[in-house]
Amino acid sequence: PAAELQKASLRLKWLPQAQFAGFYVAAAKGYYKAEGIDLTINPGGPNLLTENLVATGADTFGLSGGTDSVFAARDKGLPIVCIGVSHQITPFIFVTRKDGPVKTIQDFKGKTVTTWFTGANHVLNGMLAKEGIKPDELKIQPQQVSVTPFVDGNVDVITATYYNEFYTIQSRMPKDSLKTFVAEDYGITFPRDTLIVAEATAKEKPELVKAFLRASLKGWKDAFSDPKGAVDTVMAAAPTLDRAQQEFMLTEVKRLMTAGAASKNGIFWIDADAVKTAHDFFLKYGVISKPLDLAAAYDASFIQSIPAADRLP
Amino acid sequence: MSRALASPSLAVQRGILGAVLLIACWEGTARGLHLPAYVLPAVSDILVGLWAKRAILIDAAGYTLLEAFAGYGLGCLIGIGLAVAIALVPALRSAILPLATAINSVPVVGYSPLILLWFGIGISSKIVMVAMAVSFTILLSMLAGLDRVDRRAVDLMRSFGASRFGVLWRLRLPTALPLLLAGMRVSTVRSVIVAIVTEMLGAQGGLGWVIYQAVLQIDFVQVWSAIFVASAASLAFFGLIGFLERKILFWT
Amino acid sequence: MSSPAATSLGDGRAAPRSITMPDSLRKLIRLLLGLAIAAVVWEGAVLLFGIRPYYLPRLSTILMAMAATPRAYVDGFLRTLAETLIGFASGGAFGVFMGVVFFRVRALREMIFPIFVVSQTIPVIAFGALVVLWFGNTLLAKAIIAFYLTFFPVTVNTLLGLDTVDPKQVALMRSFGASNHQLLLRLQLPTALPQIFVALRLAASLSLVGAIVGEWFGDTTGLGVLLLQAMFTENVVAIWGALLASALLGTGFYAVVAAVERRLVFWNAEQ
Amino acid sequence: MRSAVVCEWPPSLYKDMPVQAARLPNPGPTTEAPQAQPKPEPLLEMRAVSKTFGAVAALSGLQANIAPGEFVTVVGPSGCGKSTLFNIVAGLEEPDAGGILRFEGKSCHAADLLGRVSFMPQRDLLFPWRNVVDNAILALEVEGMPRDQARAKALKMLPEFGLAGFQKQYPNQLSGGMRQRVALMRTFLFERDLMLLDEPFGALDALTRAMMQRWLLDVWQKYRRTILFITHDVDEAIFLGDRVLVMTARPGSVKLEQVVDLPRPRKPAIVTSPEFVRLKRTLLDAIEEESMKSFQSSIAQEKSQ
Amino acid sequence: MRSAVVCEWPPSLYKDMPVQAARLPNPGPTTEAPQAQPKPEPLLEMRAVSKTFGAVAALSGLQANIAPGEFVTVVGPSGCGKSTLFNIVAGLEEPDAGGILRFEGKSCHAADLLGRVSFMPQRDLLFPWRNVVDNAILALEVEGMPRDQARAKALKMLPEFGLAGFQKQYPNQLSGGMRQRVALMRTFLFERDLMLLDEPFGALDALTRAMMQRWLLDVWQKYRRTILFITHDVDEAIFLGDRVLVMTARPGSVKLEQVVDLPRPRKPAIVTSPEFVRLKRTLLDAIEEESMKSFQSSIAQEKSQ
Ligand SMILES: Nc1ncnc2c1ncn2[C@@H]1O[C@H](COP(=O)(O)OP(=O)(O)OP(=O)(O)O)[C@@H](O)[C@H]1O
Ligand SMILES: Nc1ncnc2c1ncn2[C@@H]1O[C@H](COP(=O)(O)OP(=O)(O)OP(=O)(O)O)[C@@H](O)[C@H]1O
Ligand SMILES: [Mg+2]
Ligand SMILES: [Mg+2]
Repeated sequence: PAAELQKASLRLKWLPQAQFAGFYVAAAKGYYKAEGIDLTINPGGPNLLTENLVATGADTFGLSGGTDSVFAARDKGLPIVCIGVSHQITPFIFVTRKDGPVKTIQDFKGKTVTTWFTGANHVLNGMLAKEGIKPDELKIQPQQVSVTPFVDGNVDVITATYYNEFYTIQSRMPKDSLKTFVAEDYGITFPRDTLIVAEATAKEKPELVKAFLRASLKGWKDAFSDPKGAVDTVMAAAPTLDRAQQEFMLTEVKRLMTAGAASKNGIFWIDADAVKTAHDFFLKYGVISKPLDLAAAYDASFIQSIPAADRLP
Repeated sequence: MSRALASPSLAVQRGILGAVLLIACWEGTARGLHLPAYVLPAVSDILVGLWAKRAILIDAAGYTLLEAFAGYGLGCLIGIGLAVAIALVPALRSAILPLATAINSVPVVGYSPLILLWFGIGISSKIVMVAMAVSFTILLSMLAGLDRVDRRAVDLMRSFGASRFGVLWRLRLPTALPLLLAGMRVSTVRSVIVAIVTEMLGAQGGLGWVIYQAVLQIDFVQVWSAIFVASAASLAFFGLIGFLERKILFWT
Repeated sequence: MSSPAATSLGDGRAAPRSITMPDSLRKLIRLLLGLAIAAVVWEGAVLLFGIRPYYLPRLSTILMAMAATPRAYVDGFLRTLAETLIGFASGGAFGVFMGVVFFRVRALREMIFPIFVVSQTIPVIAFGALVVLWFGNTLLAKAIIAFYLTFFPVTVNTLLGLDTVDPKQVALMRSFGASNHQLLLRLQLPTALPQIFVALRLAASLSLVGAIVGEWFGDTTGLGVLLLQAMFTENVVAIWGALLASALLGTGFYAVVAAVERRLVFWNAEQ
Repeated sequence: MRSAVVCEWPPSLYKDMPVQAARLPNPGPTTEAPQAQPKPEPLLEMRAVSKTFGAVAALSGLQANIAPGEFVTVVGPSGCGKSTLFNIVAGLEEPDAGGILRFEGKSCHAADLLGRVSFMPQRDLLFPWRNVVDNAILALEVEGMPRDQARAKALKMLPEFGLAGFQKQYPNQLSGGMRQRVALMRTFLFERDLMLLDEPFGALDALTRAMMQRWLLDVWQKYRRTILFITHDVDEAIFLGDRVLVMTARPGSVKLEQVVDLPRPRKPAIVTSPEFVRLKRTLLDAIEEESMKSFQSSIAQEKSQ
Repeated sequence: MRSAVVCEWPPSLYKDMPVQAARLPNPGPTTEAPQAQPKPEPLLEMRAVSKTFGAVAALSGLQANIAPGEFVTVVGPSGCGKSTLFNIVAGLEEPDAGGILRFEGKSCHAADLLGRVSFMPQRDLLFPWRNVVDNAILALEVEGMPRDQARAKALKMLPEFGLAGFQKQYPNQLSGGMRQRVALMRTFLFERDLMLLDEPFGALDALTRAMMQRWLLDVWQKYRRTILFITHDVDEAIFLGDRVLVMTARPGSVKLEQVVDLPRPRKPAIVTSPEFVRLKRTLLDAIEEESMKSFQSSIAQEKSQ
């Protein structure tokens, strides 16, 4: 009965799109209600920080930037805990023209590279560091909302997410004219799209957190098994989206969410090794000021408490 | 607005009293309720942060003001130019005015996606946005000023044998100045805000960019420091044009 | 006085009673004709000059895209309209109220008015996140941003308008034995009304800006959401769709405020 | 109806015939020729009235009596304090300490006079958002009379003021003369024994003005209110007044009280009659002496700025 | 310097003595009393001049001649087309086809007169951003004279216009009478044979106005330009003019041409002289007949709106 439903909200990191399909499917199919949660999905936006909204209690759950933003928030003393990781591998890739001057990462030197300073820059820095290149050896610029400068040849290397910009680029340039650089090829993984709750929630309402995870998992599994239906659900929330792009997005997101440790342990798995590697890297490059208590920041107990069968895609 | 600000010393004292009370309330709330910085930092913390990051903030303010000035200048030129063109060739009025009104009926921020896509996230998109925001106000105030001219004064000039251009130069432009300058004064604050708002959607520098970065780094003291600087920059710009206005319009 | 002036969107600033039916009809026809010409020019220019759809899509493409998902635009339009109206109404009322308070109590005016001025130099978007933090993802949060942008010009103009009251008229009223209350209602507010409406017309545009910007802070429906979404998926057609919708909202709201002004401030028309 | 009004107005301005008091019931006192009767107790008495604004002495030791039903005109150089005098009598300003003000036989403060005299300022000061009737009933509304009742009362008076059929017009649709008549009607409707008219025709052109003067005499002769009337125009002062007060240059006081012993009703042609011209000569001499003073002092002041 | 000016101005208004023509060289024609000599060829001739604005006929078949050096005043009811007449003579409006306009003996279009007569509109229309001198030289600047030269010329004329020492003042620092003198100076500096003054003193109070009238006669007597002068005030028309044109109600034409055979220089006291009063009577009768017409037609029009 409705009276027993517990009110809660999920703050996304961006506006409704297939990147968040599982949550929308779970809500549409009543999985949250079945778990006793009356969930409101709040989209994000530019200049909104999920960590902040969750820490202050404005929202119960959050799908925030990634491991990097969780570290930064903990470093600043925001009382949040990560309860699951969505994208197991780095969603960013660096794209260049096949027939262009950049053949290897060493060729980045002296070239114009654009990237976002919202997390992707750390990936770039990490890859450069592995290759022994200093950031000031190339021209790193903030990246536009548009891929046009790259398409027009004014930029040598551009940052893209597998699921969004890469699609736009491919739709405006011949597919086989592109060459990509992938972080994992350089031994780096920055898991992103982290699920977070306030410390107080984790401590006082563990059942709520588990219920939320259970329902979300069901939603995502449904989304993966019926992508067309899932895109329908998303587009009901945001009807002006481009269907083909959303279907592409869901395919890519599925790949990111089920890659790596998730293939064995299931969706939202927290890969402690990957987290530790990322933490050490951020510490080394001064993104965070001091070592963090990783066990406190990443609480895998909630996701682990769910039977493996329910987690596996 | 300027009249309300430029009052005798009792008014100034009261103004200072008001400001002090506001700051005291803010400081008291933040400290008394132990609000974390990400909810509301104390004024003293903001000022300390401002001082610590002054180099960055001054750079950013310079960048933003550059955009605002350039866009403001461009917007004024466009607005004045169109108004003068309409004054010299009245047939243009029915062509330009409806178009300008239609363009202006969409809030400026609505254009930001298009402008960012067309002009990139560099300085040019900010300049274009500011120019768009400013030019319409200037066009309207300049036109109102030019139209305000006394018909009889125009007749007087014509009776002296003055040409259309002579009437414009010696009579209509000076007549339009008070309204034009009032429009220019109001547009100053707007130009800075539009520059900052556009920066937040994508930029390579400036106060909006600093605010955006600070939000991502969860550095709310810096967010507020940048807001303080933005506010001070706007006030300075406003004051500058207000000062010029009083200098130029000695006769009013 | 009999025929409602609200039907005319044109620039006729004549007193309402002079608007006859054929007159407003002619204006409507002229308006529609103007729109039709603009549409043809748009469509023709894109085809003729081969403008890349990335810069300017054909009008028909945009309209078709809008027609494909009418609900999104209708819902967005209504939601933004609601936020705009709430912000406008509350901002307007508060603005007039503060104007009267500042006019009556000089000390308050001198203490608080400068703070109002400074507050207007703060870019809304900078503390939009705070508003969401404090008021959540509600309609109220957007309306508050619209309110914030709206009240100040109204306060300033109310004050300006009240300041222009002729002391001779005040003396006349006092010689009739009028109380302060009668003075305010029968003389001062009516005198300030033209100025107040100048600000309200401005506020009509500003409250829409506030609503759209407010929607950038994590909202589900609204023209601002449509704009933002289109921008970050580089969907130029959708950007233009949202732009056209907000143009319609902006122009329509402005026209309504202007029509109300013509009706209420009829005496100012011929001066 | 409409064409009838055109004939009715102006009723007798150019016919030079006596006003027929029988045409409408006469609500005012019925004294037919106040200057011919023994003077009753003054309605308004001022003695040693002075008024200083900061460093500027506007009035100094002014003394004057106004009898009930009298039409007194006031002339004097610009800036001599005429409006200040009116503001005091209307209750808007207090005179300096020491001045004595008696109204209806009782000594009083200026503020006591608020709402007790009907005051018409120099400009018509009509409210542009009120139509003719609503402007006329402004004072009645302030007094608290219900609108309907006030309107009914005003409507009855419209024809006399040459405004029949114009009740729904707004001020911006009226000519200067008509606006002035609306303002006068507003003053008349505020039924007080003393009316103060501060250059009511100053803004009108000379011809409209002449017509309004004759019409005012016409109306006054019917209602017989006491009128104190400021003007710059000597012809106007003589043509209208029972008595002309000439004021000195600033600080103002009464320089000359000239009784105008021209018979009433006065015809327009009277302005070229020998008695009129003689009075005009006397007054012009007095005024010129004063205005020369104030003119030179103002030039000296301008130069020293 | 400064106190000297106070004595110099007003130079002879109250002294009733003849103007000493020797005081300054006289640049105008030297005819001493134009109306006494055989009439020279007219400077301006108008025949059958009409002007229609849409449905409104402002002028209809107007005919008049103005002799060189003559001071002609024009009176007529409000709205009878006086300003329209001036606009035509100033070249600002073309008369309807059929009207004949001759200036300096040559037939011409109205537009040909642009820049050939000096025109002073009713209000002073000083530019608030120009000081006294720069306002005065406006017309010279438009003509193309270098500023320095124009200023030097204007500075020499200041004392005569009672403006010595005021050259740097801005209009908002001047009294109404002074502003009017600056406007007159601007008109005088635009040296054309014919001057058109459209109610130049209409906005002044009666006393300042009287002073300005006498001063204008003084200046005119020295420069002897031809003047066409509109006024509402019959006293003013007689006091100033060699000839008074009374216009009919709209559509305007000349109803009466009254030669004023009063000797010059005229003293202020002349307004009460029997000849003056006789002229006034004649003119008033003519005007009243006309203004009655225009008044009634305007009421009829207002009613029919
Ligand atoms: N409230 C005031 N404060 C200061 N000075 C004042 C005030 N009211 C009037 N005065 C001064 O008092 C003098 C007399 O003014 P007042 O208006 O009574 O003159 P007036 O005779 O009515 O002049 P006018 O004929 O021009 O209307 C003037 O010098 C004026 O500047
Ligand atoms: N440009 C115009 N368009 C239409 N009608 C006009 C125009 N100029 C003047 N009129 C009309 O022509 C008539 C004469 O106007 P004009 O200004 O010449 O009168 P006037 O004698 O100068 O009046 P006043 O004494 O009030 O100044 C008026 O009825 C006026 O409304
Ligand atoms: Mg006065
Ligand atoms: Mg005129």
